[in-house]
Amino acid sequence: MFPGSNCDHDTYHIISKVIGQPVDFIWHRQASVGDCDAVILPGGFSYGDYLRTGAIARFSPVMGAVKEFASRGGLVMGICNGFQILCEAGLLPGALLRNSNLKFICEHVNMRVEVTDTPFTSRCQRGQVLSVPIAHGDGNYFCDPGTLAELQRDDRIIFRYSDAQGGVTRESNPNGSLDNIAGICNRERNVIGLMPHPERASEELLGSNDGRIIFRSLADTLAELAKAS
Amino acid sequence: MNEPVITPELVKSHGLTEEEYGRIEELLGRAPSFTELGIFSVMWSEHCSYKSSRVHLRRLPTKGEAVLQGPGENAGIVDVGGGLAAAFKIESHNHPSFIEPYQGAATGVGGILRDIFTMGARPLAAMNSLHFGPLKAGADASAEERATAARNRSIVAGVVKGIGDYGNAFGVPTIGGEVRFSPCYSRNPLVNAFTLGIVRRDQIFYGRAAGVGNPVIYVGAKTGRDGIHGATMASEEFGEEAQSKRPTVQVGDPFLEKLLLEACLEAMREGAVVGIQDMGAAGLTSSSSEMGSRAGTGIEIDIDLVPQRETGMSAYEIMLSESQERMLIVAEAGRERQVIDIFKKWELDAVVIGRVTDDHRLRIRQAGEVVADIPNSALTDSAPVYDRPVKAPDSPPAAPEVGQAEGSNEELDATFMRIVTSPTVASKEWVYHQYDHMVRTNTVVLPGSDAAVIRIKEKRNSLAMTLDSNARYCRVDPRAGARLVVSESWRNLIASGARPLALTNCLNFASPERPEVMWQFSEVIDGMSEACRAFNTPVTGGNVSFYNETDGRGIYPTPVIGMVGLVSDTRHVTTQWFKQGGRAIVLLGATSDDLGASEYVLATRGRLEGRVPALDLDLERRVGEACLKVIESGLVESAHDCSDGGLAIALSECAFSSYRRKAVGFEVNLEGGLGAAAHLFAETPSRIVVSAPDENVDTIMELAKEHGVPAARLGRTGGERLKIRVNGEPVIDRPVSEVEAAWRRVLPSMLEVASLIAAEESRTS
Amino acid sequence: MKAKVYVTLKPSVLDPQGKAIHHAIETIGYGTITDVRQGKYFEITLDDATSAEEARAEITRLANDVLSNPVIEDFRIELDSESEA
Amino acid sequence: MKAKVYVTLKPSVLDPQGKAIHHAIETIGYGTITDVRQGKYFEITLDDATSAEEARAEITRLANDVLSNPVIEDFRIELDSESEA
Ligand SMILES: Nc1ncnc2c1ncn2[C@@H]1O[C@H](COP(=O)(O)OP(=O)(O)O)[C@@H](O)[C@H]1O
Ligand SMILES: [Mg+2]
Repeated sequence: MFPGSNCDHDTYHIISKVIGQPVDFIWHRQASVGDCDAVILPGGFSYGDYLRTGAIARFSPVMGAVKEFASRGGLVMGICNGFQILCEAGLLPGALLRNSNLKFICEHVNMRVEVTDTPFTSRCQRGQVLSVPIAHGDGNYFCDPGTLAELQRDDRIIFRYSDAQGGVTRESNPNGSLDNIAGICNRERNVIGLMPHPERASEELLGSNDGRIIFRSLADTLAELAKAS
Repeated sequence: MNEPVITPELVKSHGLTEEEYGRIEELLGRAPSFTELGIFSVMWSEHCSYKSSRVHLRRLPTKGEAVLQGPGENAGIVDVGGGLAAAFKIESHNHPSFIEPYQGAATGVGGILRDIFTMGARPLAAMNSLHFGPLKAGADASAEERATAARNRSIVAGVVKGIGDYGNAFGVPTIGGEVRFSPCYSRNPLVNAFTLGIVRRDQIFYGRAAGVGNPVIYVGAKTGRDGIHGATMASEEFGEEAQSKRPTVQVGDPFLEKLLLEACLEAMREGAVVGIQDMGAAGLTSSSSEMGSRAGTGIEIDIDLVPQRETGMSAYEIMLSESQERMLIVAEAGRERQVIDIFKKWELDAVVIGRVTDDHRLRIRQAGEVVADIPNSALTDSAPVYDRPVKAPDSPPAAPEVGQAEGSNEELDATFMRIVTSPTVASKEWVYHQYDHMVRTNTVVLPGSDAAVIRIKEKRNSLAMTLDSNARYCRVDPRAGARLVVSESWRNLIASGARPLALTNCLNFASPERPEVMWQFSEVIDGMSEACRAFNTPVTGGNVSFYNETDGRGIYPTPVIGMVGLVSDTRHVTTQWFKQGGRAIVLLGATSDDLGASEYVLATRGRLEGRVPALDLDLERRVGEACLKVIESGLVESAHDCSDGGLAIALSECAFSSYRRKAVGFEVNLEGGLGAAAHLFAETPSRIVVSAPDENVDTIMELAKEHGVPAARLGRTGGERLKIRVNGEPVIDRPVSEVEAAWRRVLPSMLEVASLIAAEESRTS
Repeated sequence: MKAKVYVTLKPSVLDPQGKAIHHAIETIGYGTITDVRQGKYFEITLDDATSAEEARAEITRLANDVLSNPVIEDFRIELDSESEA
Repeated sequence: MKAKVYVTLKPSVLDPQGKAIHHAIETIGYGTITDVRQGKYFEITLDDATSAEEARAEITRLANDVLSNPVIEDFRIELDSESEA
């Protein structure tokens, strides 16, 4: 949790009540992530996001601990503002620029699952289309051509914005992201960032259940890890 | 201290009359100091003192079973069961939003959020009611009219971005509201912001400075010279000199507000807080005098201790500053450290600036010297109250009868398209897509249906809320208009499956110094009261905004109603959209010849004509009860109230696609002795369109009959067209997708460029 | 021709951005910095055919109407040809 | 002492703000403007006791670490004492 995080309780709710896994908040000034199995950086506007989104959060003591946790292979997921922080902190490549229409956009979009061999998408099928909301002003993913080629080559683009049938089109790109990128992972595949909010699409009552599969995949992975150790 | 000498000119420039100044001398027993003059001028301004409205507001019904807190506190509170209560209120920020749309609207949202969390409630939903001048000038418009339209577009873009940026960053979902257009708002835009929060019944806080000797703690942002005289500005009409008042603009900081929220709620939970109040209009002055007055105590402040952003500020400036994101807390003596530590954890300033006293006075010291010493009652209870002259207009404002304008079915179809694409009726998606309406994952009904609904996590019930106004009606007949607006709110909640509990209101009017305006005001109060009694929905609070008038041109009387209701079981939440084909469409209620003062009249005549629709409050109540019954019995799949544009528009809105649901066409036949235009476009109240499986129709009809409510089967859902026949004759027959596309395109096509510029000007990096 | 426009907040107007940045960098050890104000900066390219005079008029209008908000901001213009002179 | 930091997007980075604003001003009739790039601008006040050298080092570090994101942005620094020289 950072000052200004505002999707922290939503994520907490989904993991504890809907997925049924234990969760705890970690305060931004804590210098350790404790003995948790996975760290989720929630959405919101950390430190007001006045400079660049995520730019200040990356200096908080807890981010040092998150980096260390990730380098040990710990699972880290950044949602929306969390994704922006991971990019700023160098845990993921690239940056998130202002949406191409300069507006904050809050709506349901479709994203296609591109890769299933990550701890976050193991339950998904390749090409599966998930309906998940976005809510951001800076979600326009950018990286240099070399990095993009690497992301493509190494299958590190996990989600792409698409239409309901899975077509990756210009019209289905809500914010101008390069190559319709909605989510990526690091080389080691243990750190993932995505702009859409799966925690807002994990209950039928709220209009979509599609995001749940991401948390379920994560829970599966953790269960397997626990068994293995 | 070298303070200016008080001259008649100085008194006048503070918006005080000679008599009022005389009154001040009398109450003090001496001439006021400069600082005191400033304090009186803001506390006695229309905005803070309600001096013109108070005698009328007293007539509103404010008591009811569910009401835990009525008017008089920062927000009203109703019981929502399970040990929880909902705090909600609406507030205007019209004048600041005209001067600086982005910051004006943003700080309006900030202010109403603070009003809610001051009471201990976490804000869980926001809405807003917006009124603007036309976005497009006609083909033969003058250069001036075109400039006005351009200015209106930039106001809309700035206001919407300001509301979005503040609420989104703060983390409150903005889940509904209304956007309406009329030329009278061209230089008088209305920005009314609503917030609802939830609090445990036993953890409600009040703005009371109880406990003599308790410390008074200032928390939040530092004080700057922002908005000095904001409250008096909101109490004067605009003219050319409004330009020169510009430097007083306040800038909002939603990030700081979010920290303030968390810190305040934490301090309250710890039990160290005795009383708390936000510093809104008139800042430190109103918060300290009101807290003292409510508790029957006094407050003494050492002005040098107030955290200041700028150097060399005088006591006058500090007392009158309207810097945002500040609160005043009275803590238990001996626990100030605890409060300060909590705020420090959230990286916020918290400073003891004074004490609660027993002498019922507001006393301000600077460098050891007393610079203001005023009895609280002089600022609050003894503030002037005016029973201003009231005068009904000599002739009714519009021709009484309205006939059908069209000769052919083609013309009726063209009128239909004109109404569907009028900005007031058109889709407001362009607006609410800029608002995060899902954060906190409670929003069960997203914007676009009759009322917005949030679930109460871990409880079975949900809260529905709606904001409504109709200045067309209130212009033609303020009393009947106000009744109609309240009944529209009632109907919106009912159609969503909620039982209405109570309402808040924002009364936007022109200058109270004109007797016709005061007459409108008085009539609106009476109309609203009648409807509130009929529906048993008391008033828990609200706000009055007068002087919405520029260069002598005033707005239509525009009361905005914010009604809140409870859905007893979240499974009963109902939306307006047809869910599938092959369903029966039933109208609860019946259409009459109510074309007056309608969108139809505006679309065909270009101006207001006719009487407002006739309303039978008892019938409205019965339609509501019947509808709630059919919803709670699980008989219907959708329910939508009929309002702007009449039945043809209501049916189309049921058909249009929504979120992940595809559009569903329909075919209906409207029968009866009325003209075709009335069937299609009459705005008769007390009507709700429902859709249901065939096998439920008989039961629905029976239930309607039991409630003494007329009901008719209009047709069926299904297909991809929107087909309306009148007495068997086809009048409208178009693909839903085509009508929907036209309806969705209206605002984006007018506002896209303005919104890019607003993004640039709004200083978001 | 190129032009630069600098937009800054008027001195008395609260700058939440600058304030938040200042607060943050203080906590991460930038002790010598006492204040931060944030502004905007634009690089604008004009048609080559535009004269310096026209350019100045056009850019001034643009800065006034679009790039800045005169209620709370001031701006300053630099034309490349001039700055070189 | 005062310092100014200008942060601009690298030329290779598409500038959504600049592009959108260019599109908007074209529509409202700024015909002579062919390109707009938007950057950020910071005015920083340093402790009076700071030497020019220290200041330059401190501000460079700040610009590098905090005010700009090297993935997408470049920056330029101006120290007030120097610009006067
Ligand atoms: N139209 C109205 N109907 C009922 N109560 C009202 C109305 N207008 C104002 N009030 C009540 O008067 C009190 C003062 O309102 P206001 O000055 O707006 O409070 P604040 O400054 O805390 O926002 C509040 O309790 C408010 O609910
Ligand atoms: Mg208040």
